[in-house]
Amino acid sequence: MRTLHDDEQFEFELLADLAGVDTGTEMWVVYHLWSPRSSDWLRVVAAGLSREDPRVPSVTFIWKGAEWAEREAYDMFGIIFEGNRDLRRIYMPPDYTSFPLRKDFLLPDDAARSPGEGVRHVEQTFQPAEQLRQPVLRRAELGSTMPGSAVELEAGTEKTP
Amino acid sequence: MSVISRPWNRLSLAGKIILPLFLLLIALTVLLLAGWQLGLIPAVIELLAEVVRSNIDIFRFILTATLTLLITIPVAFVIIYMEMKVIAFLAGRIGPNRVGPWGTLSSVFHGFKVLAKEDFTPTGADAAVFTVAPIITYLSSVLTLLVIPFAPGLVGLDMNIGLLYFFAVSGLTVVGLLTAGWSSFNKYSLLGGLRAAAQIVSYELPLLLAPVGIIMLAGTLSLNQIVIQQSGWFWDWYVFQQPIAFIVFFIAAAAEGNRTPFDLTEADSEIVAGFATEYSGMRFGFFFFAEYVNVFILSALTVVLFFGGWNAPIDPRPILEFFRIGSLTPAIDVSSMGIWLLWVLAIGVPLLVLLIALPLWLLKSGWSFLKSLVVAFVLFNVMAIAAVTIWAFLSFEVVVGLFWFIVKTFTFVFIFVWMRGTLPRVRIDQLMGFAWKWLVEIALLNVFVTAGAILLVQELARQ
Amino acid sequence: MGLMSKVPGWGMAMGMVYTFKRFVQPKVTIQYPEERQDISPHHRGRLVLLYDEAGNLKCETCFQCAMACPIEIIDMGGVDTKNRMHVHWGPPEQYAERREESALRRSGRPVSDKAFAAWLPIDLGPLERILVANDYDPRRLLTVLEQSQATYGYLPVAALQHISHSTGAWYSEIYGIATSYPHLVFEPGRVAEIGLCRCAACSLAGGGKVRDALVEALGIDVGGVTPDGSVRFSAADCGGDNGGQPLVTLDGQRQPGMTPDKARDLAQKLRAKSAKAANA
Amino acid sequence: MTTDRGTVRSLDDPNIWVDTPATIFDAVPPYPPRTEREAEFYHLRDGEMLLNLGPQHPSTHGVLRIVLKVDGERVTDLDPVLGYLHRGVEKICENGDWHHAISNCDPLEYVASMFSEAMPVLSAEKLLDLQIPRRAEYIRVLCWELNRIASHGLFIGWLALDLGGLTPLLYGFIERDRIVEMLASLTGQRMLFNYLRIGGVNRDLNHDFLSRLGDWMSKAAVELENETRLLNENEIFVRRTKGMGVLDRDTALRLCVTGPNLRAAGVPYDVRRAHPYSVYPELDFDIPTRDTGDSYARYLLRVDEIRESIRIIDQVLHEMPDGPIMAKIPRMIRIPPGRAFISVESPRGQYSCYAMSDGSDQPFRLRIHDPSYFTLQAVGHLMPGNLIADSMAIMASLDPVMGGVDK
Repeated sequence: MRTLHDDEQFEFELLADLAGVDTGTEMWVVYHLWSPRSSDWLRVVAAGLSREDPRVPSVTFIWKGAEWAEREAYDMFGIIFEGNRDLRRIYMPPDYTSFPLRKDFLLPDDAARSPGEGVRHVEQTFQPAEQLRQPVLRRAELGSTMPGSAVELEAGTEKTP
Repeated sequence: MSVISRPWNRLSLAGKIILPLFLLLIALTVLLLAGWQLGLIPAVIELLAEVVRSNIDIFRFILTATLTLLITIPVAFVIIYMEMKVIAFLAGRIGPNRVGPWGTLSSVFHGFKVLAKEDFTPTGADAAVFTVAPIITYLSSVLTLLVIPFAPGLVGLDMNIGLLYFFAVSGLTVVGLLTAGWSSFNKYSLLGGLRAAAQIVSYELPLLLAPVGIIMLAGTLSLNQIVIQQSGWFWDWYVFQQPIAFIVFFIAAAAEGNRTPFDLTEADSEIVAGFATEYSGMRFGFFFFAEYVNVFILSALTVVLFFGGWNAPIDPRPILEFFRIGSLTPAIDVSSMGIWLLWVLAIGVPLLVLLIALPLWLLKSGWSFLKSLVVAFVLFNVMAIAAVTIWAFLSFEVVVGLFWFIVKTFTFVFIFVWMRGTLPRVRIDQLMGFAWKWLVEIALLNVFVTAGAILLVQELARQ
Repeated sequence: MGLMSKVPGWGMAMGMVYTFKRFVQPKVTIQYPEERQDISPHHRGRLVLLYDEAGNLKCETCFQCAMACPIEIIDMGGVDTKNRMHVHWGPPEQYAERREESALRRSGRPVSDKAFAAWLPIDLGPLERILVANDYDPRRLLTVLEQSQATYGYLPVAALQHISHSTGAWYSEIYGIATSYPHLVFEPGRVAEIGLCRCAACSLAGGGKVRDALVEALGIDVGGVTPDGSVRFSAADCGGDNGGQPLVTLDGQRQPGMTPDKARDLAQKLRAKSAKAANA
Repeated sequence: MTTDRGTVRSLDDPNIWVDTPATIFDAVPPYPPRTEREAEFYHLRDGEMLLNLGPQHPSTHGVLRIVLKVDGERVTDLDPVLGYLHRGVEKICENGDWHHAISNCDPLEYVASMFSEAMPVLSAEKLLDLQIPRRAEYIRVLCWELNRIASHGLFIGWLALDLGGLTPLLYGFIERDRIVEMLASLTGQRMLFNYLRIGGVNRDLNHDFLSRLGDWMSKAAVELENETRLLNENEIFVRRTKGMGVLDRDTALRLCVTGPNLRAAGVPYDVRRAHPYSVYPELDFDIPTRDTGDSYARYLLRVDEIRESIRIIDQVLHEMPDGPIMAKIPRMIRIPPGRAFISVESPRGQYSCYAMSDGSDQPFRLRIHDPSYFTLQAVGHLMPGNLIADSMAIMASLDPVMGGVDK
């Protein structure tokens, strides 16, 4: 990818599209590259990704704009892009575990059943460095100087999903 | 007890209200009659009159204060309606025209709507401060009306430190906005409140410095005197002697009243509704009215300081001498007519109405006689009112003054609203920069220039 | 113009002048009820049923449009060509109906869980025979419901849905009819019924206290069924001759001398009996 | 009635206590941070505050929630939260046949829906490699350009509104209403046209449309001048937008921003010229570019683009051939299996679609690339460092449409 981008001979500076595709048997990631000067374009297909654990190196180091496209591919297909700093769900609610655009995704039963049953649970566990881990200040701890509002909120306990 | 309680809860809600009131009424009349007989009531009235006579000016202040409070309501309604209409016309649409003729009642119904809406206090809000904030803002902008001279005799309290009182009281609005912003426990309103404080404080300075030139020229702080000194033709007004001060004052006034292009405090595209985000119902109504009363007061002050308050642009007296017309006030002394007045009212009015009705009925064949009578009566009323106003205009000095004052003030209100319709909003740091880097310097420069000019004039006068 | 535009306020002034020009120009608002906008004849905004020259409706409910609609918003009902059977296309009522099986629960009336055993597969043979006997006629719903209650002992949800599907009557119609007749029951098994008379005489005689005791014991108010479907609490009527005591009936028989705590024991006994029967 | 408890009695069931909104809707998510970026964002240094530019904020163009990390008035970091308008259009298109896809793609870019409607149409035609009649091509270009003018007119209104000016928005809407009413007389709908068909267009030009187009064209240029005179030299507007949200050439390319925002950064890249489709090669129009790349440049560029579009409409009207408007295709089309990537120059950038067909009448995969998606991402990189007031101006100048972002 880097050669395509930087090499003057190719000069594909513009990432037109980054699409995830589920072909029933395997997963693809399809990149379309355009060069702003000439009118030729290129389609790069990263095929053959296994359906259980589709992993692809991320292109955010070249195109910073691909970050969200990869987030969407992860959200819809579960394709994990190594190197993408911010790979979380972009459309679906954070505690949604199934991947809607996969071929084996059945809309009626997923909508009815509570999330997570029957579809492999892909959750990226990320343990931030220690100093980032200190509990986030909740409203009660803000030292509410308001005498009137005795808001008895449980202090600082995070509700895990 | 069950006998009384049973029919009570069967009473409808309205019944529950009217029944006790009715009983109260009866009790009061009985009390009044008894008192009257025993000579108690006249004594009480006498006592009251005595108290009032002893400290007259306190009662005068209370009277004027309540009067100004009452005046602001219709003034605010008129300005709200005017703003809605003018912005609509600027934008190529018609604006409210459904409620009342040409939509005039729409602002009145805004008032009712604001009264009817639920007055909600958000959970975390500090209730006491939350309630007091709008009151401070409203009062501080309304109390300044006391000092403004509407017409020759018509001024609340002609303090000799009028201008100082004006700025002192209008400085209170900052307190109201800040407390509103802080107490409604909402990040947006906090931002709004802080912006309001920063903006108004930093524009207070040019607002105060601009009239200093006029004070030097006029020599007094009392607004009444300032207006009197501007009497005569329109070139006697201070705006021609202090043009720069006028421009600075006008811009600072726009910022003071949170009007575009400086309406940062409730910039709806950035911080939802600024300090008034969490307010609803009558509390929001106070903010809503305070803003429009502020516009009225600031334009009134501009008119008083720079455009000669209630002085007419042309001085009628020399023209009258030229045409040798005596004093114009027709001397119909109504009170001396005595019985004739009764006759005029009893017969004259129906006669006139009939007089108008006949041609209508004859010409308009389609109309029944009753309909033409009704139309005639309406026409008669219109003519009568016109006659009375013209008569009042000619005979009383106050009416003339009031007319010119209203005309001038509403041209300035129109300009404020016109600016609101056209100009985009200024960013907070540009706003502050503009105030400190430009306005304050120009105002100071103007003060020195005026001082120099006055000394120069005195020097020339002495030679 | 180049020079003048250097003056700081000039751009804004020109803007103000332009808005003032618009201030005096004619306005574009169209007063809707009085003036109407000239909508072009080709506007597809209005779904209009066409009539042919003879005056009868061109649409013969062939459902072409409903089938082709990509977002399935066309919900059509009508009578078939031979004017015999009511036909119906589209999701039964709105989307909400489709998710919530029973209109009864959606209607907000407290109903016992047993009534919602989702799609207990009952054999529809006898129901089919009843429907044929009534010629799938939605106008004879009441007879169909009574006959099906006679055969199944109660009105299972699956039966109601089959009736709705075959006769074309909507869910809410069927539930409306079924719930308005007291003898049509949704809960399988014997449902004990406690009746309490609420007339002025009974209330004065202490009926209010008995009612509170029963409500607290059964957990439901008058006209409801306990969640486990064992007891129904209905309103009875003594017709005035209650002999100084509030009238309480158990499955129709009068229970003399009913005091609040006696009523509570009765209710608890009934619930216990049905609970025993349930897990037996 | 002020409830000092954090919870209130719920309406449906009295004995359930529900958190009051003030306690639920907090900018800090209840779950632990999942990625490094999220942890770093939600870690507040002193003096900073999380501000929720909530889903129903007056100046987000559609339903978008941005969590701003604000230090006083200055925005230090921001994290847009999407998904409030997500309807799963791609999934629905896969379940319906190709004709359904057209009306499903309409609300994607609802401000200029003729472009998002062209996605399934052009990709199907490319897969079928169908030659559609020239008159249909010309009508399509006409509709595209009209839609572009309407969308840019609205953009000017929104930008002015976000900066506080009230009337430019209404002038923009008056202008847009004339065009939209004209398109309604042609296509039947005011906003979501559903007018293009695979192989041509739905209905031919009619007299009503042409008469309205005639009198609109006569005073189009004059209207445009008036419209922009209000804003072009306005000191406050200029000071608020010049030098704001500068997007220079290579950051724009790295952020995959396309369309007017890229051209404002100095890259003369327009899909109509770079990858010509339908009859654009035969029309002569030039691509306006600016090189400063700030909000003011983007505003001026879109005004120039309106002028270009008016020129294009002129040429299209003069050279409109007559003939059929629909190619002959079977009623139930089976798209031959294959993959096609087509793109269109929409008012917000390169609107492209990667369509795969497996031979059945339903599209196998219809990946829609929406320019506003990447513009919104660029907003994420431009805003830190400016004031809150400016963040609105920058977002308005980049002009994302939420329908396309939350497909």
